[in-house]
Amino acid sequence: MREMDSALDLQKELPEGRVLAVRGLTKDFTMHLVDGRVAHALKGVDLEVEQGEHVALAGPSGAGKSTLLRCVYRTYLTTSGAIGLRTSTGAVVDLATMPDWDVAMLRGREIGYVSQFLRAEPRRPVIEIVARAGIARGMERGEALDAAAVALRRVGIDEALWPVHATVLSGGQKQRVNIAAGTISPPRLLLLDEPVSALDPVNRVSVLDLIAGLREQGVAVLSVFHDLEAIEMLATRVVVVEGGRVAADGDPHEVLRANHGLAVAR
Amino acid sequence: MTTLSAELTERSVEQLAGDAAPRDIFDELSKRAVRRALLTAIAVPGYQVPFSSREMPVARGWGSGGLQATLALIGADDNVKVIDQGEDAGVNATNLRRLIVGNAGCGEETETGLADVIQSRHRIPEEPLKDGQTLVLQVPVPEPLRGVVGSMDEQRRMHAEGDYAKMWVRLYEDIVRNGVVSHSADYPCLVNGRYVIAPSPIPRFDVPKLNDSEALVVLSAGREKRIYAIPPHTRVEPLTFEDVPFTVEHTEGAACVFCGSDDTYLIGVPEEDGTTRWVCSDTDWCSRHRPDDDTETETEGEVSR
Amino acid sequence: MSLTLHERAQYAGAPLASPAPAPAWTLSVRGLGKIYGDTSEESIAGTGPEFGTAVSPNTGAIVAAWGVDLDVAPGEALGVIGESGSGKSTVLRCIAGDEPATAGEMLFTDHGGSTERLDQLSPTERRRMRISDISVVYQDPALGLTMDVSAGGNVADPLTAAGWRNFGRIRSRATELLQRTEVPIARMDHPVKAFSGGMKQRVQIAKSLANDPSLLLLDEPTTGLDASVAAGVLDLMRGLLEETNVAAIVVSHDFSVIEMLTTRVIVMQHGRVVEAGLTDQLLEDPQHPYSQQLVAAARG
Amino acid sequence: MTTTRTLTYGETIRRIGRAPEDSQRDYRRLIDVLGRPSRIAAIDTVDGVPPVIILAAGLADVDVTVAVLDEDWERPFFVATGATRTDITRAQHIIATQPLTVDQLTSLERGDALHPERGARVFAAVTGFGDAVDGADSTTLILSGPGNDGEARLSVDGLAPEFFDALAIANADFPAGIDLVLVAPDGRIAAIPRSSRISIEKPEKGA
Amino acid sequence: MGYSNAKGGEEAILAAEQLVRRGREAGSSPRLTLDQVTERLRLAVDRVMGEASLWSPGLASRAVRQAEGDQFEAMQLLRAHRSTLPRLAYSEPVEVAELRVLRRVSSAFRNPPGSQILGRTLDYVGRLLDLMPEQDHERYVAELEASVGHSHGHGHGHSHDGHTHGDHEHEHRVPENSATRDLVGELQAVAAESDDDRNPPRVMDLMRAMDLLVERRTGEDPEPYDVTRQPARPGAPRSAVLSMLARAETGALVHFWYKLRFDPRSAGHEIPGEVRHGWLPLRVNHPLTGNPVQVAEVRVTDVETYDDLDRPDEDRSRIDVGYGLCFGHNERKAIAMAGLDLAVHRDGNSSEVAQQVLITLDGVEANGFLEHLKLPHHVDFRSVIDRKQAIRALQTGTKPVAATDATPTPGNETQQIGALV
Repeated sequence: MREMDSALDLQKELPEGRVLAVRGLTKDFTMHLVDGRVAHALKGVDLEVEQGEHVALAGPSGAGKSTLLRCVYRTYLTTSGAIGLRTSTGAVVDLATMPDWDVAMLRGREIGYVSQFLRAEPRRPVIEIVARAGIARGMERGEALDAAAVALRRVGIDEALWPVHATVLSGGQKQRVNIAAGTISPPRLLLLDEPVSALDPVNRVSVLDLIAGLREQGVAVLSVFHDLEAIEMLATRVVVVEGGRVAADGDPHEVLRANHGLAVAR
Repeated sequence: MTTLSAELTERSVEQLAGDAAPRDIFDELSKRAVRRALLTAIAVPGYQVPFSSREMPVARGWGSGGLQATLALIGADDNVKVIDQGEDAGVNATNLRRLIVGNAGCGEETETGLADVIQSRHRIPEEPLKDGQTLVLQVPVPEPLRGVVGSMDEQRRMHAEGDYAKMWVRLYEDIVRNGVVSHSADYPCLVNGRYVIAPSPIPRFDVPKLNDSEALVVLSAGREKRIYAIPPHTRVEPLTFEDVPFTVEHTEGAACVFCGSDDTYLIGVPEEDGTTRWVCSDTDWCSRHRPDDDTETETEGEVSR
Repeated sequence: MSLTLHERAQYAGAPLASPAPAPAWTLSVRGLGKIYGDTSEESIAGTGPEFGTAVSPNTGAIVAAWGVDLDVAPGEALGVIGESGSGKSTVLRCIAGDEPATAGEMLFTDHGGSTERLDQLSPTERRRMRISDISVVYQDPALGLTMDVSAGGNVADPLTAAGWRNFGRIRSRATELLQRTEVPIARMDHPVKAFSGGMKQRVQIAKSLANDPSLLLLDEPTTGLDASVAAGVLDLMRGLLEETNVAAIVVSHDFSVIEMLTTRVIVMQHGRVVEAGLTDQLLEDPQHPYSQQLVAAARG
Repeated sequence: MTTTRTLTYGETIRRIGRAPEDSQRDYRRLIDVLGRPSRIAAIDTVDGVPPVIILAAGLADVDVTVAVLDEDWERPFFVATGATRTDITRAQHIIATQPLTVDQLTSLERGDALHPERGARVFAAVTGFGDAVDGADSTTLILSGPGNDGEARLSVDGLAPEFFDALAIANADFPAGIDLVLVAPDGRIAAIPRSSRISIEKPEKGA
Repeated sequence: MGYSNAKGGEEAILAAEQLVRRGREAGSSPRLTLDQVTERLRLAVDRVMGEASLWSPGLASRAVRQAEGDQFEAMQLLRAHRSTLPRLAYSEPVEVAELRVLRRVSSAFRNPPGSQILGRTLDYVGRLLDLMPEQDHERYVAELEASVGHSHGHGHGHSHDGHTHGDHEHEHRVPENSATRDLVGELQAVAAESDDDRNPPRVMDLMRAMDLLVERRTGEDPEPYDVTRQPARPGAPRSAVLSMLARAETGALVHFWYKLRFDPRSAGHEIPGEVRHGWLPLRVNHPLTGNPVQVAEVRVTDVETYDDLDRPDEDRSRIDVGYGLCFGHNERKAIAMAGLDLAVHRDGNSSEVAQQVLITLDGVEANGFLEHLKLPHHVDFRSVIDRKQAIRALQTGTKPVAATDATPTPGNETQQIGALV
């Protein structure tokens, strides 16, 4: 088990303007219920995201893209390495080793996470789900409800659906509700895991515009898209992940061309 | 703990316990046991002090506790007044009085103001008591929590911790169900802001007389072997919610047929024709507040001494 | 089994170096233990997850819980999950004061900021805490309510214990709380023994909130209720936890309850804490074999 | 403040033991002052025997445990009353012809919330009740609680203020506590039940 | 000869019986005459009649004497004797309002209609042991006679039912204390005039007039449940409860009533409206004419008691009534009966209280079962030992002893328990 990076180095890794600095991130899964075998999902990843930058992770499915996002969001425990975050207060923290309670508080305030894997809360009206995200950001209840209305309109969720329980919505609608919740107010760091995969073309375009707009507001975005077109449209950098490692990191056009072999699931 | 009693061979019991008075029904040392218990009762107002209650020539439940307290207090130069349901001439009061006078050789009195020790069952005299007087109330059930919780250990814990929430819940339920607190006599009271007591089955009418009283009030339960007290000038409040005033027994328009009083505790005497004749329960007070020209009953003036 | 970088104190129940600095915990528990029978050191050995039993081979004593650490902050709900016999309810009863702990320190800070060592309080003081500082909602309503007393009367109990002496105000506070927990006001004066299981839990919840406690302990609040009733009670509970700043500990064997109400959770097996983590992390990335077993059973 | 004993042993014994009518009269005065803290009454004295012994003797018998803190009067007291002797920390009645020290006071049995009746009863001899001309050895107590309409004052000579501070502490967690009976040489008595709240009136001139 | 040996047993029993018979006659004092039992131990006689549920002072006094004062034995003797008597007829229902009162007091009202009639009672007599030397007895009786002055005639003096002139009380006027004279009103300490019809109005009528009572009358008049013909079981009607209470053992009734006072549900206590002791006429239909003819008078005690209904499920504006009636002068039994009649009514006639009242309070049954423990149980005990040894064998890991070859108990022939000769 590598000596844990002291917070001090992270300080160096996270100069002003840089929001996220992943250093030597590895993630293993030990499946006791099978026979205790170990799957090495990430084998040492280094990655940064600056303020206002949109880094898109590309690569074949199963390469560890979603795993990386979940380690950043701390849904997965990091096996080794550090996930440095410079918060809006300028403090530098390591999301990998931070105590649970602090992570819970920080997530609410600073990190947006939109993923199709998120299970919608049972028996919760749409407006309530989005407003909860606002409250977690620190808004008062009234303010949060207003912000939720704005966010929902922005992703084209009709007012008639607001009191409806999210669980009964279609995949696309749920995804848009998640996006509304994740972006109710510009988070410090936005994690997007296939945010538009289930959307029809019209909604897809409006969501992509929304994401693009966030970047201009200084939000650091780390995303996973299978949709190359979206990557080209949004990403300021593309990181190709293969076999749990970073295979390429650079300008979207160059990287995509060089890795045209990327299978793109339409 | 060695005892020197071994040196007492030559001293007869009499010197120790005083000469057995010919009519003695309660030995001197038992009086001292009651006195010691009463000292604690006065020092811890409202706490039921356990004491070595002994059987008396009256049955348990008929005033054996009150008798022991009175006999422990009364002296030959005292006057005793004994009433039952407010009456000196009640058969039970008469029996107790002659036992006390017989034993203590004290004077007997029916006028409340002239009595040093007043033993009573279920009533507090109408005449306000004075400094130096002692009221002894006979108590059938000393434990106010008996109807609230069954376990005696839990009752003791509630008293020890001053945790009377369950009692208040009963009052709440009572009001909710009946619109009024339906607890009649023996209304639970808070003494000195600390202990809830059963004031003995006096009517609610008498409960306010216990508050800030000039006299010492001694409550003695012979059968259940508990004695407790309310020292003079001690706060005694009936348990009621702030916004549910404590009401006393009152019948509109009822007045005593003998003395005309309408602000003393009256009892209804049913007539054959279905009407009710109201009379004072405190017979002595009543006899002293009659209009002089009351012709209906010839007042024989001097009351028997 | 290779331990991740996070072989930190939270894993395998080793005590944290010091209470996490960040928040002023409502409750901080260190080394909580409860042994039924011979409470000497000898009883500990041979018990715990590694030995698959809580019964001490040496002394036959039952080490229901040992070395349990947990913290819960105001406004947060901490989950405690494990199968029956794991010691989760024992931990809750020791915190509630229903049972004296054999070992451990319990530091309690109410929302006024005053701090007490619960494990050093006398039974009398412990009972006084239960009036307006720590409330419990029991799985069996009979433990939390007086069955012959009305719903309103049961809510009035902690109010009168806290010194409320105005009937009107008590009644309106009881009405407000019962309305908040969706108990039909028309029935507030009926004895609770006539209420359904779900309704009894709602009365219990109303009673538990009567004096704005700093810590709310929920012992399997919806176990034994049929699904739709349980759902209603859970929604109510979720709403209340979000509205108030109360710290809560939710004991359950049911992951859906834990997932819905809590942000963090500890997993207990044979009296020990085998894992602690964020609720979503435990569901998505359980570390300890037993945790994986529980998640697999719950999630399939 | 022990009187030099000029009485024969037998005579002393006879004088200590109170006749029923005497102990009854003493008792009525005792509960008068116990029921009204700060009130002063008087019991009939007996030549040659300190009144504190007389008052306590009237309440003593084999069923009460007593500690007499006075070598001279200890044996006669027990012979006269048949009371059960025990040490100060377990006695129900303590008879002190000399001022009790604070340590002695704090060592007394105070009972507890479940058994207040186990709290000790102290019969303490004092030199007087605020009679000293210059008030030198006098402590004025402010008493409130049951028996008093508001506050009442009681001046006690012969017991140090620290004693009363200790008493206030001993009686702080009412209903546990100690009841104090004060007896002056001329037979005057006063009492401070544990239900009374005690504070000491600071003398105006200096410490 | 064994406790259970056929032949030997008979000899032992006969020997024991001889001891009992000779014991009864031993001693220097003269034989107790039946009149002495009825006159000097009249309350013992009354109590046995009540508990044997057979009105016959003569037979009851025989039972008390034969039982040497043992209450349970006397009750057993009278009950067994009762079984030898054929039941010839059923009396007409007795109207308790016709009770000719010897004594009648009310706790609920100071001046009940018809006034308090104190009559003969120990209630206010100093309960002190009378240490008067025997030789002063003559003089004491003479003084008693003198103080009576005129003595009332009293009609029902026929001796067979044990009443002699001693039953009346001398005039005891209330003290001339004017303050109380007019207010106590008509307190009559005098016994009811035996011949004029002492029949004061019922307090029940007064209570009905005040419309405070729970209405328990159902309009029908069902045949009373006869507990001697049909054993009473929980759920039985009130008449079964009342008759079981009437036959119950006084001590059991008192203790069961007292026990209920400590249960929060019944902590409060009822207030007797009327306690009466007096004579009730007994009528049967004449076999020829068919109209009722009075054949006897029975002395009874009856009590009507009122309770303030204070339970959540009860109508708090109403008062409930309990009733108890038993043979002879036994006020504590009648008061307890009335209280338990109420308790059964309030808890329901198949409640736990009802079961205990119906099943556990009969003296003959309870004592019989208790004393049956003296019967030989060695067969069952042997079996108990056998199981203990089997379990012990398992605990100590010794070879499990097969049931059949269990080692017999030490000294396996039954112990010799000869009658105490």
